[in-house]
Amino acid sequence: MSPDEPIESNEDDPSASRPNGRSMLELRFPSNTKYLHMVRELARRIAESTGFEAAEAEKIAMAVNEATTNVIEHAYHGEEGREIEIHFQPGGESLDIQILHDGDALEEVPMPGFDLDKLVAERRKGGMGIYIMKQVMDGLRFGKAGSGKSMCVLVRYKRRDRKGE
Amino acid sequence: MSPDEPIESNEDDPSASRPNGRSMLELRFPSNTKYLHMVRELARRIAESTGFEAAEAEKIAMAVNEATTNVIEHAYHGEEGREIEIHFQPGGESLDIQILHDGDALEEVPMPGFDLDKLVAERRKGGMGIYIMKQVMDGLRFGKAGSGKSMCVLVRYKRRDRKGE
Amino acid sequence: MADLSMASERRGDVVVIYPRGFINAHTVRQFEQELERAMESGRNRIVINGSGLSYIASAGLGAIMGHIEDVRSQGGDIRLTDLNETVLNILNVLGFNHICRVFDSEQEAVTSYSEAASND
Amino acid sequence: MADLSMASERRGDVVVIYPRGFINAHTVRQFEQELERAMESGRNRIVINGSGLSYIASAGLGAIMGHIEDVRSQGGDIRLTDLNETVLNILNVLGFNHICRVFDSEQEAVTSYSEAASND
Ligand SMILES: Nc1ncnc2c1ncn2[C@@H]1O[C@H](COP(=O)(O)OP(=O)(O)O)[C@@H](O)[C@H]1O
Ligand SMILES: Nc1ncnc2c1ncn2[C@@H]1O[C@H](COP(=O)(O)OP(=O)(O)O)[C@@H](O)[C@H]1O
Repeated sequence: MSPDEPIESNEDDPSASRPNGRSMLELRFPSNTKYLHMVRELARRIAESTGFEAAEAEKIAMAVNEATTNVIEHAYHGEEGREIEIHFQPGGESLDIQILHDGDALEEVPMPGFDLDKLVAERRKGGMGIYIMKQVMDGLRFGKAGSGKSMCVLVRYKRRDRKGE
Repeated sequence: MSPDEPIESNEDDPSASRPNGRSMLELRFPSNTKYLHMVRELARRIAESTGFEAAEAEKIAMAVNEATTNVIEHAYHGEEGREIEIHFQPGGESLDIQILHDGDALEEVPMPGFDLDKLVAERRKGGMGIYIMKQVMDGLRFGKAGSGKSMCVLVRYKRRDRKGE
Repeated sequence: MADLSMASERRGDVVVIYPRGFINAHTVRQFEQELERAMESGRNRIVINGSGLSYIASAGLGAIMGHIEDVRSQGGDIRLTDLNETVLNILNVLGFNHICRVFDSEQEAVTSYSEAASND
Repeated sequence: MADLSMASERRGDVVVIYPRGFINAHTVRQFEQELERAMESGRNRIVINGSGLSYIASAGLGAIMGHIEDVRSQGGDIRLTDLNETVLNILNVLGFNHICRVFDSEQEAVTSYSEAASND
């Protein structure tokens, strides 16, 4: 952190992270696409409340929406009523978001190459979600949480927007 | 339930309630008024997603906002970073909302009388929250949850709006 | 990010306050300060134009309630105009329209003060 | 409650589709059906007017992507207009503007079809 770009400490909320690392901003909901909009709006507002500009918060919301859609469609194969948890961990320098589920897991970030023309030529209706997450977030990771659940972790730093991306 | 006013079952989401009675639509967040707006909007969207008209959902959101404000201001005396949980239990006939906390508890619904002129004459800046909750919800209850936490329970029936209030 | 921003303008001896955003327990101090600023500068004829107000919680109505007797004792009032459905809703639930006069346009709200200016 | 509603209008041989709300994995079938309806009735010159569109997720762009080659092979296209910042944002992130032409007004989007009508 460079000293000439101080983090505005009044934008942090350390109370939203607990000593044991568990987040205190958590949403639990059943796998159903009807909740996607609610989740997106919640993510947007949490990003705003924890110090991101409106345009940045929109991008974070966009990534959370894509990640949650993947959990419903790929991890749970569209099955409704399965459990999804989202933990938001706002810190001084970043907002970390974990999306947890008990469905099929991804071990690592897939799709190294992204070729929109190829997707179009193949008449594909998808294949953009992971790329979007990578583009708009600073970190994307798949793995297992301590609880044994599978998770997708999204990280966004606060300083990025100060530098003009 | 009268047979001529069937509940539209496609508006229900039984998956949001679990057999053990725990809700699968839950939000956990730290006591801080900066999250009130987010909570209100979430409540509004959940009410809409679970089958309430926009105007009804606004009223439910209004009640949740008042109840959550009371938890922050009275149960936690404005102390920040304490834990608040909201459980939404959408059912076929109602939406039940529990607001849980570890602060000072109310055992029963206070304030039998409501006299706005008196509040004005006394230059009071409050005293309306509980009355609002009673007016816009079908049920209001204070008590202890199984977990030992204190709670405020708000209930709103779906049929009410069909009759024109 | 701007949960609430406040602006105000003078229309003769009436001050019109324009809250933009929402008024709840988080933002109410800002709203109350704007009311207090008007009162301290001797402007007790207040109109709140709610065209930019998405909603007001009881905390916000409390700010009006806590000051309305004082402005009235100075020959002023707090009057409301341009309220959306959500705001009208909470006023109705509380019967707040018995406390505060509500108008359909800023023009009406502002001129309502000159109509009854005899006891000023 | 209305997450997405669809309307469409004919402007000569161009069909303009007006999605109102948001397009995500929950609502995308409605949007896709409107595209398919236009195509099935032989209207392959499609304009999507996004003035009522709050946002579109990758699922919604997928519906465009999945059909654009087919309408093009029929001498048509899918062109976009009146997009808000949020929608432009996701297009930029993906480079979707290389795939789809984006206009500032419906008029421009509609007339763009007659300009290049020679190969129709
Ligand atoms: N949470 C997940 N669990 C399992 N597989 C996943 C998950 N997320 C993504 N995938 C796999 O990665 C692929 C690429 O995902 P994405 O880029 O979002 O495109 P799309 O979801 O539109 O196919 C998916 O098709 C799926 O096979
Ligand atoms: N969750 C709560 N815990 C403890 N006391 C409460 C709680 N909610 C309300 N109260 C008490 O009930 C009173 C009335 O509440 P309310 O009608 O919401 O008005 P206000 O909060 O503006 O005072 C409060 O002043 C407080 O003393």
